[in-house]
Amino acid sequence: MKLCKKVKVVDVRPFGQPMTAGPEFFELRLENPGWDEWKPGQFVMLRPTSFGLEHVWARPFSIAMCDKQELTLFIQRVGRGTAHIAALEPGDHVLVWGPLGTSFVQEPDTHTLLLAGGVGIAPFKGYAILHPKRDNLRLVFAHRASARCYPYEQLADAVKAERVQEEKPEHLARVITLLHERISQYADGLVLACGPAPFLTTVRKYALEYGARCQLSLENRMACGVGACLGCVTPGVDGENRRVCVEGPVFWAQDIALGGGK
Amino acid sequence: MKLCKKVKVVDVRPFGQPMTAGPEFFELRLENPGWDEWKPGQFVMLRPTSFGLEHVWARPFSIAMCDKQELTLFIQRVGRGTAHIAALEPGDHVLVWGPLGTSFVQEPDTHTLLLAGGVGIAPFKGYAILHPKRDNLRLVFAHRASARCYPYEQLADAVKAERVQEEKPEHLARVITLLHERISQYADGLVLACGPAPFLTTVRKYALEYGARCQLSLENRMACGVGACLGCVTPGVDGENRRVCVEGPVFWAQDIALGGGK
Amino acid sequence: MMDTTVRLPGLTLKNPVLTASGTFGFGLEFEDFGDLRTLGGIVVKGMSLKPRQGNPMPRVAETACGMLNAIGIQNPGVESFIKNKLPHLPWEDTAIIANLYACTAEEFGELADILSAEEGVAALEVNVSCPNVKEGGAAFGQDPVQIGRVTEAVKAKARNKPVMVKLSPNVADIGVCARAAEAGGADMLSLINTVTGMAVDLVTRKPLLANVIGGLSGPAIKPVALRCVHQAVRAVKIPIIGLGGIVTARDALEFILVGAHAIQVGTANFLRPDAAFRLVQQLPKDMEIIGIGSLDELRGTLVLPGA
Amino acid sequence: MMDTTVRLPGLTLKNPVLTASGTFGFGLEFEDFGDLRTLGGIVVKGMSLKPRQGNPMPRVAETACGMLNAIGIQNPGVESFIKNKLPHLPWEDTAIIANLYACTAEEFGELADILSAEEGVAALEVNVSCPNVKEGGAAFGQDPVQIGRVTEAVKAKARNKPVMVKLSPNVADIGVCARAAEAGGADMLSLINTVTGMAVDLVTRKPLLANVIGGLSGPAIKPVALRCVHQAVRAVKIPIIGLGGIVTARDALEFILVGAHAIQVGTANFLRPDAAFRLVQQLPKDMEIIGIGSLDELRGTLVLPGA
Ligand SMILES: Cc1cc2nc3c(=O)[nH]c(=O)nc-3n(C[C@H](O)[C@H](O)[C@H](O)COP(=O)(O)OP(=O)(O)OC[C@H]3O[C@@H](n4cnc5c(N)ncnc54)[C@H](O)[C@@H]3O)c2cc1C
Ligand SMILES: Cc1cc2nc3c(=O)[nH]c(=O)nc-3n(C[C@H](O)[C@H](O)[C@H](O)COP(=O)(O)OP(=O)(O)OC[C@H]3O[C@@H](n4cnc5c(N)ncnc54)[C@H](O)[C@@H]3O)c2cc1C
Ligand SMILES: Cc1cc2nc3c(=O)[nH]c(=O)nc-3n(C[C@H](O)[C@H](O)[C@H](O)COP(=O)(O)O)c2cc1C
Ligand SMILES: Cc1cc2nc3c(=O)[nH]c(=O)nc-3n(C[C@H](O)[C@H](O)[C@H](O)COP(=O)(O)O)c2cc1C
Ligand code: FES
Ligand code: FES
Repeated sequence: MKLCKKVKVVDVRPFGQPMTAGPEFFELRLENPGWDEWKPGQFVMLRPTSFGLEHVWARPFSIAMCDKQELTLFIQRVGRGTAHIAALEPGDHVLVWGPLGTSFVQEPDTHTLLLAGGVGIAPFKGYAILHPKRDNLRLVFAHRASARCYPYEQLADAVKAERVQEEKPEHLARVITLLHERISQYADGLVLACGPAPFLTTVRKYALEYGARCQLSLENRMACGVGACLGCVTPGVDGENRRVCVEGPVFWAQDIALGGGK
Repeated sequence: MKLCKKVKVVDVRPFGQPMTAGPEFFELRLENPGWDEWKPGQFVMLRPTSFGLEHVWARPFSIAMCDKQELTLFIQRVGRGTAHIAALEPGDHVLVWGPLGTSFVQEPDTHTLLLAGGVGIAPFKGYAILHPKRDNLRLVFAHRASARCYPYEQLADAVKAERVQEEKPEHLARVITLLHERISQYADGLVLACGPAPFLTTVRKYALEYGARCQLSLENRMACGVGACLGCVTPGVDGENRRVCVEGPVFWAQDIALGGGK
Repeated sequence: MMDTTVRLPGLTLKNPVLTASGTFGFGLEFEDFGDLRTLGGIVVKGMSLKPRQGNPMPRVAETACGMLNAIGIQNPGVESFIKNKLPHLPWEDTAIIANLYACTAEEFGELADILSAEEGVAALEVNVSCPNVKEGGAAFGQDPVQIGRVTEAVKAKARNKPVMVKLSPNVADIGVCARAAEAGGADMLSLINTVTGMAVDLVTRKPLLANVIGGLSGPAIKPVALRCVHQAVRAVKIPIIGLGGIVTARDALEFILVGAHAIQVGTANFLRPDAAFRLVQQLPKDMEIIGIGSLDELRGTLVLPGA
Repeated sequence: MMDTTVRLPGLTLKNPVLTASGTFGFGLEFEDFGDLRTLGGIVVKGMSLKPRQGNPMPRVAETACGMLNAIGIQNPGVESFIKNKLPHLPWEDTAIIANLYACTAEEFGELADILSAEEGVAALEVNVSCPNVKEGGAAFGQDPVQIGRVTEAVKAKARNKPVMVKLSPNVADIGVCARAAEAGGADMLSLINTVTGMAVDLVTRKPLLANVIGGLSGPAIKPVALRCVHQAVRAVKIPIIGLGGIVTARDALEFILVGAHAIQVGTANFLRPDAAFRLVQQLPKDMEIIGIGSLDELRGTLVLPGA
């Protein structure tokens, strides 16, 4: 059961930056909207009051964690919409609907590789916390901004983790090499990835190559978040479009045809 | 010289109501935008950042007072624009341009009657403070909401003042009677009025009837505030339109033809 | 109790609030956010004879107080709708209106034939105005002669189901199009469909829609929609259903003031998924605030200058 | 130094930023807010042979991300412009463009004759598209034949002054109108004028404009404007000046990406009176950010799918 609720902002905590208004990377803590259940990989649509009529869409964000008290998101400010969100203050109200979409599989006894690109690390926070056998998890984190800008340390404390920074375009090769090497070691395991489209395309390629069972979480632009507008679709390998907000955001790598469109 | 400046909100002080966010009547105190001079009756265009692109117009407000430190406005929340303004907090930034338009004449030795309807009391605060012979001033204040919602007491401390409340439509007659009576006593004085259009129409009628020299401050809808859009005009008695933002907002009563349009 | 019933030719709505085609899926997507049976009606996603995958991605973009879309009528086809969607919809309680999309008058007739045989379909809305798809809609919607022909073709096969023709605002004279649909036998009109628009990305130097051009919707176009409804109301005698940028109950009442019989909620469903349900709840309250006891007291009472 | 010069037929602008007619008065109203000489040009308020008082009040209304106006070309008449405004404008430094409004081709010719004799007038913009005034503009702007005739009439009397025809978006096919103006001899086109719209007040039950219908402008219509410029660029060979909803330098660059040679800033002048001056300042900075050294590197480089 999805809920659409007005909830209070508990805190806006910038990551790795001074506590100024409008941070670039931040954790947004909200009152729990009263959900019965949720699963890591699912997302919410979020709309601050300050959107007014100027922004007709809410914005989708992965659920980083949700407990009885609080729903936590991890957000990077990239444009006008996330700028409004970054300017939120405790006590402000936002509209949230969710939990939405599919989630990452959890197989406690399978060796599971978590591949996160940038803010794509968000869903893995809850995934790691809620996983019954964390020893079976390993995180690879590829990032551009300083690692302190992301909740990487929190995760590195919980699971085996390594990271690779892509400060310049030349560093891309080492990201790809690391992805290749790790995925090759998980041919009989589970590979779960979340990050920008080119990152996912690379992961998919190696996963299919090594026959690893692999799930990808996509981040297409969304208008409704509930399957109504058909604006977020991604083509399946069968040529049929899949709605990322309902049939995804988490897909089995072999089901979808990545690389087309933006 | 008019200036367009981003200034800081010093305070938002509700009148006669609990100190809650989004009050209906409030005093807005801003940093002085760095003006050389201004005159009571002039106004500013004000635009809070939160207007974004949704509101393409700033909003006009009479200058209640301006000293070296601060510019003070007195505002009633009536719609979406003033709701944004009512939600301002100290430290927020607003864009202000002014001082704009014409001002009320000041003739220290002439008996001067100030007629204020509702928030039309705003310009008379500065007028009274800056007047060298306050004994020559008399204020009549007609209002709907409780007198505590307006800066009436402040003014009543400074000049001879009386007020009449129009709580119900039936009370309109007593407002009109009082206006009639007072204006008739100022046939050889000066009558200055600011308030809603019907209020000004009544004032104009009696002022012309008794031959009192009379100025009226109009509150037409404004897009630009600087004389460019021709959206704020009011017809003169000669049939030629006058821009309220440049040739007004303060007009000599005999020059303009009130009563047409909204 | 406020009376919000709307009586249209062959169609009675419990309230004037319909959801607009393409913005409310098949209705079922919104079941968690409100009771579908409280809506006056649901206009489902545009459908064609055969399934369509629609246009390439990206096909939506946000703009100031609005959005562009070039979905290209992705839909599972009319048969799948009848088999997989209609049975799950509360059609006994709420008017389910099918939105027909085709590229020829003949195909429109075929669609009407299939859909009008369904008990669960309360009315047919004819999309002659989709500006997104090069092969069809646009041409129809901008040409009064084609509008007339398509309307006739649909009416000929519509059995007892009322037919509503949906007009495009991308014309020089909406009155001419409205009269063409009326002359073709339309029972009512709905307007407006989206306004043709475009957006670009300075960095990639590409259009934000793969289709380049798309349809603008949302609050940005409300003034255009009100103007079109105003003009159409004066051009024809049949009832008009107004849409375009409606978010609040007050917006809805503005369209009724201008003369609309009912309204549709489109892009507002993206602002929040309970938008249409909330509008239904708020409507009687706002009617009370403006002092009317029924929609008839308001409908078309716009006071024109000099009148 | 970033090169922002724009070379147009018979007209060189130091930068592509003009102010749009009716939104910047006669320029002098903005002297306190910036140096008029920094602007690429100023298109002054529309003017007619005789003074006009314009439409009754109210004649402006704010809408979502936009506004409606039905000013009705209030202006002091062409003679008064020449005598009382032009001498005070910095026409040696900044292109002063006269905006012509008339109701017949003959009157347009007369206006052109008078204005083209003035050294201080750099170009003529022909307003065939004003949707506000019943007696003229609308009919012209929606009829390609009339657009052609008016253009010819103005060109015949324009001496050496370049003529720019301003097109209305309220047509089914802007390309046809663009070609009509080109065929009539226009040196360039400017588009778009406002989109016809309407707003009402639920409480008074009156239209918000005394004229009932007005012209929609501002960010709300930017997608419509970009689409029209895109279509016009493909329809004609003459340069196009884009406008409609431009607020920021990035907005301006979007129009140039789509193929415009220069742009005009309209409603943004109401958002803040220094908007046009700020846009001029910001333009080279944003050009640097997106990595171009001149506008020519960007102009018309929009990458279309499949191209
Ligand atoms: C299922 C899902 C989960 C997501 N989870 C997170 C998360 O946990 N944390 C986080 O910071 N972000 C997440 N995103 C991305 C986030 O939704 C976008 O960054 C945000 O919507 C941008 O809004 P904006 O108005 O600031 O950007 P805009 O001004 O709209 O755009 C700025 C730039 O961002 C790009 N952009 C816009 N929307 C998206 C989008 N949906 N995906 C990718 N790029 C986009 C635009 O093309 C443009 O280049 C997620 C997206 C999806 C679909
Ligand atoms: C020169 C001048 C000085 C003013 N001084 C003050 C002042 O000192 N304090 C103060 O509170 N207000 C003042 N006003 C009025 C103030 O500008 C409006 O109340 C405000 O613009 C309304 O904005 P809104 O978005 O909240 O209302 P909207 O949502 O735009 O409208 C709400 C209601 O207010 C009406 N309205 C809108 N604009 C105006 C307007 N300009 N004048 C009258 N009614 C309007 C509308 O018709 C509508 O009924 C002044 C106006 C002018 C022109
Ligand atoms: C994403 C999207 C998809 C749409 N699909 C259809 C459709 O399939 N058939 C149709 O007739 N109209 C379609 N429309 C147009 C809407 O029904 C409506 O006419 C338009 O959006 C204006 O209303 P609004 O401003 O309230 O959204 C679509 C609109 C949007 C935004
Ligand atoms: C108040 C106002 C007055 C206008 N007057 C004229 C005019 O006299 N002549 C003209 O050609 N266009 C006129 N326009 C149209 C603008 O020049 C411009 O084409 C339109 O507003 C779209 O641009 P924008 O969205 O940047 O404002 C006027 C627009 C406004 C808002
Ligand atoms: S975002 Fe609307 S269908 Fe996915
Ligand atoms: S508000 Fe624009 S001319 Fe007065």
